[in-house]
Amino acid sequence: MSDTQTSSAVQPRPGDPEITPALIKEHGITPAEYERVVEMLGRAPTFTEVGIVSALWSEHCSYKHSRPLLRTLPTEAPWVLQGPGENAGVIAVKDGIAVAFKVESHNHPSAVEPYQGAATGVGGILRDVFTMGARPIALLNSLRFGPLTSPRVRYLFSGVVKGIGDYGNCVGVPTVGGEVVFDPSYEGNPLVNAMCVGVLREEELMLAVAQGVGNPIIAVGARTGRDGIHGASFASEDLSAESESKRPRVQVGDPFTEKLLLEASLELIRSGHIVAIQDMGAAGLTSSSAEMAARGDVGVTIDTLKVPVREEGMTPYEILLSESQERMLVVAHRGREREVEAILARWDLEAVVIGEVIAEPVYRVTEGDRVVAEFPGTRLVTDCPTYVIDSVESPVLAAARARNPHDVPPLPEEINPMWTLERLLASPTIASKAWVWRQYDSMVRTSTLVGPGSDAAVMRLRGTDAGIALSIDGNGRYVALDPLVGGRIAVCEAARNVACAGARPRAITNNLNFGNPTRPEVYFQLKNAVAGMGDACRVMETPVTGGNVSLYNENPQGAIHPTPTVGMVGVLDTLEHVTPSAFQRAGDTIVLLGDNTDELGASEYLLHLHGLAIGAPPACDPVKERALVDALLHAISHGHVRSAHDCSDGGLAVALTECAMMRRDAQFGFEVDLTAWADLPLRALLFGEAQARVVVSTDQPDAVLASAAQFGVPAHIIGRVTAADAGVEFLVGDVSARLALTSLAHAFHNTIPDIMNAGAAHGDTASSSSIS
Amino acid sequence: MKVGIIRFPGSNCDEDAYHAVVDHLGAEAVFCWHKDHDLQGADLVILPGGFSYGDYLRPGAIARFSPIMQEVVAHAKRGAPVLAICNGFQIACEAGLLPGALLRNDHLKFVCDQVHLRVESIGTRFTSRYHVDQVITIPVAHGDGRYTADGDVLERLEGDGHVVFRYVDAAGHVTDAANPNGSLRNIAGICNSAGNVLGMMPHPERAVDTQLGSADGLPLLHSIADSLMSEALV
Amino acid sequence: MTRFRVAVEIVPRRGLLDPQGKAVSDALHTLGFSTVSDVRVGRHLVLDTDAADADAARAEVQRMCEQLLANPVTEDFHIGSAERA
Amino acid sequence: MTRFRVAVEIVPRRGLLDPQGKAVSDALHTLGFSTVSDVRVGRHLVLDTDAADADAARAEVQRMCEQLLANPVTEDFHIGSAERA
Ligand SMILES: Nc1ncnc2c1ncn2[C@@H]1O[C@H](COP(=O)(O)OP(=O)(O)O)[C@@H](O)[C@H]1O
Ligand SMILES: [Mg+2]
Repeated sequence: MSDTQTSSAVQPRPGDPEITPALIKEHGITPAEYERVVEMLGRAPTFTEVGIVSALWSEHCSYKHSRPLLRTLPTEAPWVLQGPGENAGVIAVKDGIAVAFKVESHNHPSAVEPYQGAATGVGGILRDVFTMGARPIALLNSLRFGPLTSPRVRYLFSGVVKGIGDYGNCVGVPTVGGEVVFDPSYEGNPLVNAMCVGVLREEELMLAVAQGVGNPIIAVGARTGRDGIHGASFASEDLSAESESKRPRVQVGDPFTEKLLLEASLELIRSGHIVAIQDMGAAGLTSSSAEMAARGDVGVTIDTLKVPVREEGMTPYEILLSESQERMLVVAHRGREREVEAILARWDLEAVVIGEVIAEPVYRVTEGDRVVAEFPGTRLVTDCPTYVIDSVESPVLAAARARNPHDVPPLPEEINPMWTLERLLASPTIASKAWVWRQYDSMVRTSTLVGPGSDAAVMRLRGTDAGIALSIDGNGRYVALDPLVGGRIAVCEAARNVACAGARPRAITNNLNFGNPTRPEVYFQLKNAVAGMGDACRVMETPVTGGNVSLYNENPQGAIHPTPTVGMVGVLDTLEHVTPSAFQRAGDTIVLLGDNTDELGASEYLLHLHGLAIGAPPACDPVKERALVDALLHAISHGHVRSAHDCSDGGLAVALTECAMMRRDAQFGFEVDLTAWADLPLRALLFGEAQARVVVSTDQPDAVLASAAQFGVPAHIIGRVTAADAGVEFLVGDVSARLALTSLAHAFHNTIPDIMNAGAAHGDTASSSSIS
Repeated sequence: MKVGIIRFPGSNCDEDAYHAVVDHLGAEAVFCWHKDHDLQGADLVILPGGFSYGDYLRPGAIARFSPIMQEVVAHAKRGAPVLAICNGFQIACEAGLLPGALLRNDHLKFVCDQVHLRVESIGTRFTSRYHVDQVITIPVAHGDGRYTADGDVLERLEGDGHVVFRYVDAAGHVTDAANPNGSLRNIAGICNSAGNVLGMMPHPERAVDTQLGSADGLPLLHSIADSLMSEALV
Repeated sequence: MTRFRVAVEIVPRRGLLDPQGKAVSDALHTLGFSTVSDVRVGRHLVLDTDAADADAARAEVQRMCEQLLANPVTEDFHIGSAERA
Repeated sequence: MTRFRVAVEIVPRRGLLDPQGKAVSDALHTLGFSTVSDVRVGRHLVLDTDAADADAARAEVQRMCEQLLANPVTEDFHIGSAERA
C-alpha cells in the first residue's frame, strides 16, 4: 500500500485544546517526534491525533527503546507456530494440540491501586490468550515488593494478591504458579507480571490481522467509559507525586463480564464469522484498530459516535484512548453482522459495528461526518522512531560487584550453620508462599496435576496424553550486579524448574521490567540482560515467542533492580513421569547433579543476613545448564527419579530443607555428607547460589549417576532421606550440624502468615472494592 | 442415569462436573442453559460451582431467579436428586431449597486447599457408598463458605441426620484449625429434610482421579447412581 | 412519573459474626484510633427509580429489598428517604 | 467522653465502572422492576467511637476514612451525623 499524504479534510474539533509545545510535552512526545508527525501528515496534528500518537508511540505500544534489542532474540524452532508480534506466542505440543502463552506487566496501575491494578492485569493477559482462539487453562504471576516491614508494602502485597485471586477465581482459570520476591529496590515500584497459558487445536489459531475491504469492524463486550484514559503513556513514565493526580486513570475490572466475553469470543472464533479479533488493551480502541490494520496492511475507518459508551458527552479523544476493560475489537466477514450479534447476545453482551476495512490506504477516525483524525497508510504504527542509547555501566553497581563477599564477616551466631539456615528459611523471599496461593483457585478445570508449591506447575491437556510444565522466574539482584549473567540465569533457572517436573523446556515469554531506558546506565542493563537471555535461549533451544516491556519503573529514590522475568513452557510427552520437588520416601538416596563452588556473591544470604547486595552473581554457563537439563530428563524419563528440586535462592542447604518440609502433610528428614567439599568456605557451600545444580532423590542412584555421566554432568551421592523425626543433619569434614525439622518448618511455613496476620486487616478492608 | 448440569452465566465448574460424570462415573450428562426451561429429562441435577453473575450483590442471589431454576425447584419438589456444589450450594440456599446461608469466610480470604471431611451420615442417597465416620479428602475453593443458620435449624439438621459432611482434621476430629471458613459446627454439607437435595462447599467433582490428588468424591456420584437405579427397579 | 433516588442500607443481623467489622476495628486500633469500640460493615445501595411520588418510590424499593437485595436469613435492611434525582 | 455512633457511606466514584451496580440493576430489570434506571453499590459502616462531642466524633471518623476506610483512588465517602450510642 502506498503512503500517500492524507486529505486535508481533517479539522480540529470545536473545544479541543490548542496544540502547544506544552501539550505535546504533556503527551510524552519529543520535539523530534512531533516533527516526524508533522512531516507524516503534511500538516499540524489535531488534538485527537496528538492523543493517538502519544498512545501508539508510547514505549508500551511501540517498544521504541527495546525493539532493536529484542530483535536479537531467537524466535524460531520447528514447534513454534506463532512467534512475537501477535497477541500471544503459540507452540505445538502433540497430536495437533498447541498452547498459546504470554506474560504482561501491570506495574504502574498496581502501584497506584493494587487491587484493581493487579486484577485488570490478569484480565488483559487472559484476553491476549483467548483472542488467539485458545482456551485459557493456567495463570501464573511474578511479583516484586519492598520489604514486608513497611505497612504500605503489606497493603500493596495483600491488595495485589487479592486482585489476582478474585479475578482469576471468578473467570475460572486456575492460578498455578508464580514467584514473589521482597527487596528494598522495589519499595516504590512494585512489579506485577501476569502470565496466561491457553490451549487450542492448531487449526483453530486466530490472528489479529484485519483484512477484506468492506468487512465491518465491531466493538464487542463492555461499554467504553472514561476510565484509564492514557494508561499506556502512564505506564511509560516514572512514578512521581504527579502520578497521584493521575489516579482517575485507574481502571476497574469486571471478571464476570470477562468470563462471558471469553466464552463468547471462543464461540465467535469457532463460528467462522470473523476475520480477526484483538483485545482493546493498552491505548484501547486506538491501538487495537491501528495494529490490526497495520498487520493486514489495510485502511480502516472508525466512527466514534457509534462506539457504545457508558457516559455521556465523551469526546473522540476519550473514546479512542479509554482503557475500559473487557472489550474486544472484531473484524467480521461482511454480511455476518447479525450472526455475530446473536452470539454475543446469547452471552448478554453487545456487539456494535463501529467501522469498516476500506480500500483507501488511511487510518481514519470520524465523529459522525466529521473527520477527526487521519493518518496515511499504516505509518502510525510503522513510523514510530526507535532509539539506541549509548550505554555505560553504573560505576556504583560495578563497584558493588567487585566487592569480595568472603570479606563480609559472619555474624557471631553464624558459628552455628543451622541458625543461619533457619534465618534464611524465614526470609520472606524464600519462605513458603502458601499464604499467597491458598487465595488462588489452583484446581478449577481439573487439569492441574502439580499446582503451586513445586518447582513448576504441571497441567494435563485434554485430547492428548501429553502435558505442559510452567514456571516463571527472574532474579533482579543478579541482573543488577551483572546483567549479562543475570539474563542467562533467568532463562536457565526457568528451564531447570520445568525440567525438574519432567518436562523438556520448549519456549519462553518474557517481561522486561527496567528503569528509565533513556539513562545510559539503565540501557546498559537492558542491552546486556537481553543479550544474556538470548545466549541461554539459543543453547536451551527455547525461542522467545512474545513478551512485554515495562520501562520507567523508577521514582525519585531510584530505579528498581533490572528485572527480566521469564515464563517458561515445557512439554511432557507422556504423563508417566511427572516429578515432584518434595522427597517422597524415607530411605531414598539423595544425589546432587552439578557441582558446588565457593560462589557467594549476590546471594539471598548476603541480603537477608547482612543487608548487602554485593559480589558477582554465580557464573552461568548455558551449555552446562543444557547438559544438566538433558541428564535430568534422561534419568526422569527412565523412571529413575523420585523427586527433583533445583538449587536457587538460599543455595544447597535451603534446597535440601525445602525438599524435606515444603509439604506440610508429608515431611521427611535427611542426612547429607558434604565432606567432599570441605575445602570450600562453609557458608558458600551451604548458602551460595552456584548455578546448574539439582537435588534428586532416587532409589536407583547408580542409574542417575549413569545418566549424569552420559551428558558429562558432575554428580555425587550426598546422603539419604530419613523420617521427619530424625531432623536434618549436615556433615562437612569435622563440622556436624543438626536440627529438628519442626523449627525449620515453622520458619518456612509461618513467616509470611505471621507477618500478614499481625498487620493484616488493612488490605482486607480498604483496598478491595469487592466487599459485599 | 442422565445428569443435567446447569450453566449460569459465570458458572465455571460446569465442565469439571461434566468430566466427572462422563469420564469417571461413566454416565450421560447434558448442559442446561439458564435461560431455558428444559432439564432435558435429567434424573440428577447438578448446580455447579463458579461465580454466577459474578457473585455480585451476594453469591447465588441473582442466579436463583434464572428461568431454569423454576424447573430445578420443581424437580426437587418431586423428590428427584439435586447436587449443589459450592456456588450451587449458595444458589440452593438463596432459592430456599436448603436452609441457612453461606457468608464471607471468617478470615475474609478466598481459600483453595485440600481439606478433610468426615461423612456424618451414610443414610442419604448421596453417601451410601461411604462408611460411617469415614474421613475423605476433597478440595475447597471459595470466598463465601461460612455456613450459618438459626439455632433451631441447626438442631433440626443435626437431629435428622441432615448434616452430611463436617470439616475435620486428618484423624477425623472436629477442630477449629480444620475449619477453612468458620462454618458453624464445622458444617461442610447438608441435605434438605426430604433427603434429595445435597449442598456442599467442597468440590467432589474435583476429587475423581488420584492423578488430581484424590478420588474420594467418586463414591458420592456412585451413591446417587445407586439410588436412582434402585428407584428405577421399584 | 418522577425520578427518585433512594438509598438502602443492608447490614448483617445483630448476633451474627461480622468478621469484616472486626477486621476494620482491629485495623483502626493498629492505626492508633483507640477510641473505636465497635464497627459493623454492611452494604449501601443507591437506586434511581421512577415513581409517582416519594412514598411509591420507597414502597417499590421495599419490594426490591424483600425479593432480591437483602437475604432475610442473615440481613436487615433500612430504606432511606426518597429524594428527587 | 461520650460514645457516639457514626454511619459512613462509601460509594464507588462516579465515572468508574461499578460492576456490582450494573449486575443488580440488570437483575432488577429481569425481575420486572422496570422503573429502575441506575444502581450504585457501596459500603455502609457503623462505627461506635468515644469523643468529647458529636463534631469531634465526626472529625475522627473523617480521619479514619481518609487513612483506612475509603480507597481514595476509587471511592468517595460521606459521613452521617453522630448520634449518642
Ligand atoms: N505469586 C505466586 N503465585 C502462585 N504461586 C506462587 C507464587 N509465588 C510462589 N509460588 C509458588 O511457590 C513455589 C516456590 O516458588 P519459588 O521459591 O519462586 O520457586 P523456585 O525457586 O523453584 O522458582 C512455586 O511452586 C511457585 O509456583
Ligand atoms: Mg526451583
